[in-house]
Amino acid sequence: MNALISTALSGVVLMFVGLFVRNKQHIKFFAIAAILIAFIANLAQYPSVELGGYVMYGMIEVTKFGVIFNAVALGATLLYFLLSGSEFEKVGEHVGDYFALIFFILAGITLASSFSNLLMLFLAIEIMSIPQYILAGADKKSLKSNEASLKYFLMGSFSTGILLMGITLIYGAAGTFDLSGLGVGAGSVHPLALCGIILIVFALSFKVSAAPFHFWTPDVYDGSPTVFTSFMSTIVKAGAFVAFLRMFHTSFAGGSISQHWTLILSIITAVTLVIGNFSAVFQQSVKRMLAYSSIAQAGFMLFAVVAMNNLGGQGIVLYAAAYSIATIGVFAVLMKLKDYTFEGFNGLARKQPLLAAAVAVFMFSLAGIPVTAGFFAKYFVLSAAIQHGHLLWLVIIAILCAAISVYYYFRVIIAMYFKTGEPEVEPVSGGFKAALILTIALVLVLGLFPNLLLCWI
Amino acid sequence: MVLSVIALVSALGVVLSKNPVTSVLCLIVTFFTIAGHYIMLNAQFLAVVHIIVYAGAIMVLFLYVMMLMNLNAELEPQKRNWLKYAGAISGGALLVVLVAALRDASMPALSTQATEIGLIQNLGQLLFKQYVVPFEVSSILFLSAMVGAVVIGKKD
Amino acid sequence: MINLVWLVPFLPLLGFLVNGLGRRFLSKSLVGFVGSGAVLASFVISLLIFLEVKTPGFSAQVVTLFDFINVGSLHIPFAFQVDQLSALFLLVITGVGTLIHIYSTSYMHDESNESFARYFAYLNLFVFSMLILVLGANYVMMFIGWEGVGLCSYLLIGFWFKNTSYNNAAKKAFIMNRIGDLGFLIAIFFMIMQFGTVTFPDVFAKAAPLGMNNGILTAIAMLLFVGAMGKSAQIPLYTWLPDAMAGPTPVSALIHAATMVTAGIYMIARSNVIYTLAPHIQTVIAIIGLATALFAASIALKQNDIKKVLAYSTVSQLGYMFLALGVGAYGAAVFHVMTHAFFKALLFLGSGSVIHAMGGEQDIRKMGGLKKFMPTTAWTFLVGCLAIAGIPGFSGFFSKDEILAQAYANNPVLYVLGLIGALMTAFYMFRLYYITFSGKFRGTHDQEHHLHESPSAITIPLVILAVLSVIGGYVGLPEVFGTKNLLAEYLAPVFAPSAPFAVPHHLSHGTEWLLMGVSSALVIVFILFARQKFANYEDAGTESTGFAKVLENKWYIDELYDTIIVKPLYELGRFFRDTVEKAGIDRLVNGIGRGVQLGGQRIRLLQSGQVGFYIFAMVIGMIVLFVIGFLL
Amino acid sequence: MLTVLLILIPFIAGLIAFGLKGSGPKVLGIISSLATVVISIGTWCTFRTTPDSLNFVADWIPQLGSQFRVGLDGMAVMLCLLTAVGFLLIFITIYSRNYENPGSFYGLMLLAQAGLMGVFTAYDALLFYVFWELALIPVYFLCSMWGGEKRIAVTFKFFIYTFLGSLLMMVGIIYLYFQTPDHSFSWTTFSSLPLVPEQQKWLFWVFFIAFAIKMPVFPFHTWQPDTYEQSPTPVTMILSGLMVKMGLFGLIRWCLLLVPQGVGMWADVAIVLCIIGIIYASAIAMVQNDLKRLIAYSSIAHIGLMCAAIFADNEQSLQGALVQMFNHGINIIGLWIIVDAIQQRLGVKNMDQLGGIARKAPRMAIFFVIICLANIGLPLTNGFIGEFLMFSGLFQYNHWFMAFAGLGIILSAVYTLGMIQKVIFGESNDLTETTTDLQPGETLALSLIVMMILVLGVYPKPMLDLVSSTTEVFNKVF
Amino acid sequence: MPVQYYIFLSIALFCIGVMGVLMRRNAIIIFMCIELMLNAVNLLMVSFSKMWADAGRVDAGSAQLFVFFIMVVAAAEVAVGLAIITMVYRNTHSVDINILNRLKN
Repeated sequence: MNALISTALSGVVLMFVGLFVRNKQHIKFFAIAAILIAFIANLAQYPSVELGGYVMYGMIEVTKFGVIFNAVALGATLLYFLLSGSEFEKVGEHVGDYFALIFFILAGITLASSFSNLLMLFLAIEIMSIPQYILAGADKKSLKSNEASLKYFLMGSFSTGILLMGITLIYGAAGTFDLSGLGVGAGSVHPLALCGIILIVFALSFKVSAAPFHFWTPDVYDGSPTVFTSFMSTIVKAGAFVAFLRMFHTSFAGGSISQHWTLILSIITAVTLVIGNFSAVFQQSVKRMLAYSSIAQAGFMLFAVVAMNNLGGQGIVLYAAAYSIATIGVFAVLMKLKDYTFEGFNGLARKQPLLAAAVAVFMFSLAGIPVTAGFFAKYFVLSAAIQHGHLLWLVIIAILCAAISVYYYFRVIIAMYFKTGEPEVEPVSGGFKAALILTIALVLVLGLFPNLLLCWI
Repeated sequence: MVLSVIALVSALGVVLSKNPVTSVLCLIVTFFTIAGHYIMLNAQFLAVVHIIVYAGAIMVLFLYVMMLMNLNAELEPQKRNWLKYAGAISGGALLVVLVAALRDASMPALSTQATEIGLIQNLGQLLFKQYVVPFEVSSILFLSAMVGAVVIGKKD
Repeated sequence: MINLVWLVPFLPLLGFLVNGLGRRFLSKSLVGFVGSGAVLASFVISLLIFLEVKTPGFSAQVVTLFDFINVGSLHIPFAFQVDQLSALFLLVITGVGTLIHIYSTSYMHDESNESFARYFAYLNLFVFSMLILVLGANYVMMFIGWEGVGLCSYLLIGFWFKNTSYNNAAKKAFIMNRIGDLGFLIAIFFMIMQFGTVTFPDVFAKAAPLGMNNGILTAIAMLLFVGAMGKSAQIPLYTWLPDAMAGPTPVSALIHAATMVTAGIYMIARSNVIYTLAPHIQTVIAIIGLATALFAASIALKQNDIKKVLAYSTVSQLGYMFLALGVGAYGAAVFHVMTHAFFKALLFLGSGSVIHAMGGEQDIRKMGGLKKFMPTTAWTFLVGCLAIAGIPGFSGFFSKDEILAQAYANNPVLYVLGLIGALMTAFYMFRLYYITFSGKFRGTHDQEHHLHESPSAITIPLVILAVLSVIGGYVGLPEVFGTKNLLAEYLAPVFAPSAPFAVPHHLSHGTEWLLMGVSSALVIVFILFARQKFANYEDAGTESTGFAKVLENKWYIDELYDTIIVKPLYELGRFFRDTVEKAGIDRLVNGIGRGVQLGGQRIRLLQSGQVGFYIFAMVIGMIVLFVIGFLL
Repeated sequence: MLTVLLILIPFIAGLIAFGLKGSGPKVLGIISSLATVVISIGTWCTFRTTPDSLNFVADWIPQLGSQFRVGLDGMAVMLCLLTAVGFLLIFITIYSRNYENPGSFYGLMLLAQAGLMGVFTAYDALLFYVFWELALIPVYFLCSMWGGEKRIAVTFKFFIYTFLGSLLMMVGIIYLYFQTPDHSFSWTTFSSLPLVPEQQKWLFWVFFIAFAIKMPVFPFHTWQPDTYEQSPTPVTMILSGLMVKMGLFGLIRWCLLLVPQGVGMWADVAIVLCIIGIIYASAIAMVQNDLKRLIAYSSIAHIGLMCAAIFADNEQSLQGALVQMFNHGINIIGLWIIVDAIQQRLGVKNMDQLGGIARKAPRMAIFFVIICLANIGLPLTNGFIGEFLMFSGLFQYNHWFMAFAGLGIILSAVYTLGMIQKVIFGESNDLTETTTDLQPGETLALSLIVMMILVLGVYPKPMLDLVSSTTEVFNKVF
Repeated sequence: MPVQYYIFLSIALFCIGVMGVLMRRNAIIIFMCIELMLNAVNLLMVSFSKMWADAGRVDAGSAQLFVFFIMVVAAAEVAVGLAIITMVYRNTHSVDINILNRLKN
């Protein structure tokens, strides 16, 4: 709740800061300060929810899990501001507005982690989505950005329609929007409810870019200004996942109904893994590869949802943290380069050893190599699936795809370390380097001691 | 019943008409029929809001944009035919599937008796008591939409 | 003294180390001294041990140095066993070894300092291995020596490593030996499995109760014999031995005549209990031995390389020894090993002397009349020929006749065939002698100028060996002469355990006399025949035809092996490399990778860039998933 | 605590090495590996008196029931010793050589060592997995940065291949983890799991494939010749001498003991694969002209034998496989040192272009021959003991298996002698005329190796005693 | 009148909306079709509200509030959406979605 309020207020404040502060660099500091405040405010709520959730009008229920997830999201955003905050001004004039939009999205994410009413789910998703449509099109001169924005908007609204249809059908069956009252698990499954659940699965799959609802992802991530892609593909996506998880684990986890949607969702997971990983193999642009990688990673995160157990919950937090941090880091470096193709990375290790090392560590993390956070992230989702017991076929697909993923992640490493070239790199400030080192350290620390995060849940 | 038929026909009109302006007008007709349904379903408040928001504001906005861009039937981009049919067929298939899925649902009949829940008084009570949080939260949505309109719409 | 038995192999090892490590610094004479001295010292110790062993009532003693392999219940100590058999072999090995070392100091004198030292190091290493082989108190120890001598043989055959064909010969020797070794190894594993031990007395003690024709014993016997086939150059694993003549001649004398190749006989004699209990295998041994004897003798008839003749003769003589083993005459086999060591070493050293004098020429057609240039060599060679031909009074006569007599007792057919072999032996040996030493010289003028008698370091060993070739036979004088067979008596304790199972064959003295008489007479006839034919040999230079050509080409066995084993093997390797590996497995593995890439290329085309299509695909996906969710 | 030092010393030294320049990393490498050798000898001594004091446990991830639990049994002591000695030998050999960017080179080498040590000491499945991967990464970089022409593609294939295997293993580990009553990764809990045959049946393959790729066993071997060929030789030494032992070690520790019935069900299949591999690899080695590839294939054959022996599952075969792990490591490192020496001097590894080196470089020739002989298991060299016991054990398992595997003895002689002949014997040519003999560093390393070959070949008892504790564990199990 | 009637009516409207999205290339018309879909949902929601109110649920009004919020959101979306479409039109002078295919594969 604190997080919601503080982020929403920060958004408003940043709006005005953008109006009144001339120096764009300074806006960034306001944003960083605001995110810090939000981070602390959010954690301050932890003791009060440690024993039980904090409920507000049956609309919001702040749980331990929610607070920790918010902390992860806010912390990752902090890193994001530190690493990429100065890139905002390159996109356009309205730096303050961009920050404000990002804070609004964060407000949506905090809602997504704590809603307890379908209406709030709807609002959360919308609050997360609408600013994204705008951010995607923030670079107004660029046709690519325009295209991304329009595509995202059209498809996003379409999926909103589907989400609403689903909610309505569920309401028709259950008579309430309250998550705890949706108890449709008992007895025979009402066709309306089942239909509604499946439609919600589709809509949320769209938001987390799971196949076959992923089509917007590569284009939008590719077309959007890189600095916003970085944010959209990581923290926002994690937010969508947490909504997914919360929705299904609180309401539809038990009974015969779960069989239906787990089947559909596991098919979606498998298709997502395959499409995401296969498509990423052939990309030439690292940015686009990362877009596909985000689809592939979404496939892994879906495991947590499908598995429906505690490990899944822990896994999604860890995964969100690992994936977000690593991807934000990669994007931060990517933005320092002129050429986004793999060739653009050739020989980076010689010219900028720190950047190269950072990207290498992040790629390891994304590939799930031990000692990086990504390893435990993958570990958790896999073990969630294995604990579930009936998903071994999915696990097999997953490890095959994980092996494929090594292929495209390591292409970057190969380009940086084993090929020669003269990459064009923008000058890198000391602050950026420090932030990068901090990020690397975070990835490694989480990879060595995931309990530092897990012990809170 | 008549309303429903009009609704469906005009909805099809939206989809099928070649001229965008006709589409808009068809859509407005549809909205009115839906508002009619609202009244039949004792949702008077919603019916009013619906007319105001949709027919009054949103559709006008649409029309305005369309006029601004000076779109008309000739300029209207047309899909190749088979894509059209594919679209129609898959939409139809979706309909069939959904209907098949919901066919067996045994639902009660709606009484003709009027209920009071749709009155503005009751809804207002609900809105500002239980639903105060989403009400507040939706302000964030509006703020961001506002900011967005500024960011996107403003000429640099 | 027996406790010092470890010194016997240790001294040559020391010699090996000194010569091997100091090959840069030591002078030739010092190297020769170290090399020969070490073996000589071993010989002295062996002699002392022998004297101790010779006393009646001596029972085998085991000297354990340390635990070699100790796994669970399996204990294989690094131990030496001194008994009558090993003591006798010690004497032969160190004795002949010493002579050959001395001989080599002169023979190899032209080599560079370093390779001279290398040569002696190898030679010492060989003696060491051979001693380990015969001293080992268990089959694993024996195997250690067994492989060790194979290695040294490899190193020495390929001593002149610059020559590729020598290398090939060395390689062939080693590999063929390895084939046999595999059999040996499997036999050891059988023992470990069956008896849980590989120590000789324990194995024999546990084998005896199994009784005759026990399957496992038969298998062990057969497999051990496979090992022996390889090492002792029996059909089908004999082809390496003639090729092994690529090595320096003293090596041929020591390794490929006197000692190493007799290891197989030693092994079977040592395992006499097992063999006696496996009569079928004995029959196999006898047949193979005899076949080898005849086959090799037939090849030797038409060979023109002085060393090749001797090599085939060696193969043939080894065949005789196996014949003896096959008919259960272990003592006779050992006896023949001993006498053969003397006269064959003599013959090889003599041929070495000739080759030395001829400046490396080995083709007897280019020799002739050498008697007048190198008389000592000639008459010692003659003694050797007489001994091998089995002229009464020479050592070969006694040992070979004992074998033939035993064969007769077993089966007269064996005797007849054996006799034919003996006659061929007499014929080809004297063919060799006459072509080489009598007639007139057929070499170049240059060679004629250089012809000279060899130095004393060469001739003295020749003389000693000649003497031994004559008197060596008298230790095993058969009982028909009214004396006791000293050797048989000496060896009796070794063969005692198998005695209860052996089928006794007794020949009346009359028959024995008759057999001796027949063979002696026929041998002399054949020698005269050879003399008449070759005493004044002229090289006609004509190609031989028909059967002679087959013999000259050694029955085309090498070609046969090449066609049916070697080439297919390499073809197989090539097939694996090019087809299975590259086109099969590797392509499959890479194909998966390529499949992923290709799949990626296709799948990414789904991303057509058109929103209409995207939504269309989404709707299709929804419909499909709906159908799955509802209808399935 | 000694155990932890085994991991920590190379790890810290590796991190430091990244920052050093010039000859600093070399010296550091030598010092660190010397220290590791000393400590691993120390662990040996400790093991003989108070083996329990080698165990070390610290909290790691309590939520998962995973601990930083390291310890050593006989096998592990031996393998740590091998790792320590192996790295020392490698560092001695390459001391006179200058690699581009030495800090990274030595740093990565030392990190690989730390990873290997970790693999051998881990008594916690998760920790094991982490080290397992960790050992791979530095090697990947080493190969890709300092390797031959086709290094990138080849190492990439290698990496993905082994990574896939490890993932499979991770699935197995996680599955087992959920079977444990107290949800723990501890080795003791794992090894006391009552698994029904149904589970063991497939768990076996999960683990076996992971290890088989690492070893490698036919038909999972295709990465290996390419990688050995393309890697810089010091790395090839690590790969073939030490890293393949990870697979064998894993097989013994994490396969044989966890799924004994699974092993029982599939041992025949696995052994047949191994034996096919032996003959197959030997046959290919026979027709190889490339020196490095030849040794690579010979290594496949040797590993196949060890793997088969492990599956034969009796005291002799296991003990044989264990000592052979050490001996093979030493020997093959020796072989690579010489191959490297030749390649450094002449720049070729095609055997048709070589020959006559013995005359020009007698010391090299002698070492080469001795090591080759040890490699084909000649008695009184270290190679013999292991092979003898392995064959013996395999024979007791199944006569025919042994007989076919035994063909490897013959074939190994064929290709090894062929290699000796082509490389060092024969006439020298224009190229090999220029050969110079070994440098002091190489001589020292090879002397050490030859000493170990002979000492262990004549007196293998200490090594056998050391590993017997591991095989005793098996006696209890079966 | 049974609720099924409304269900099928709404679904029909919804699917017509979907069809429209699939069949048209004009971004504005597509957007309108999406609005049509939302309205179908609204209609259904209201009829369910009535249904539950008949069943005696006191909180059946929340469904109508939900509809209210949907309208609110739709309005916001329209604002943003039309802004985006205008922006695209400014750059490309077209509202044809198919000419937007720079981003693909």
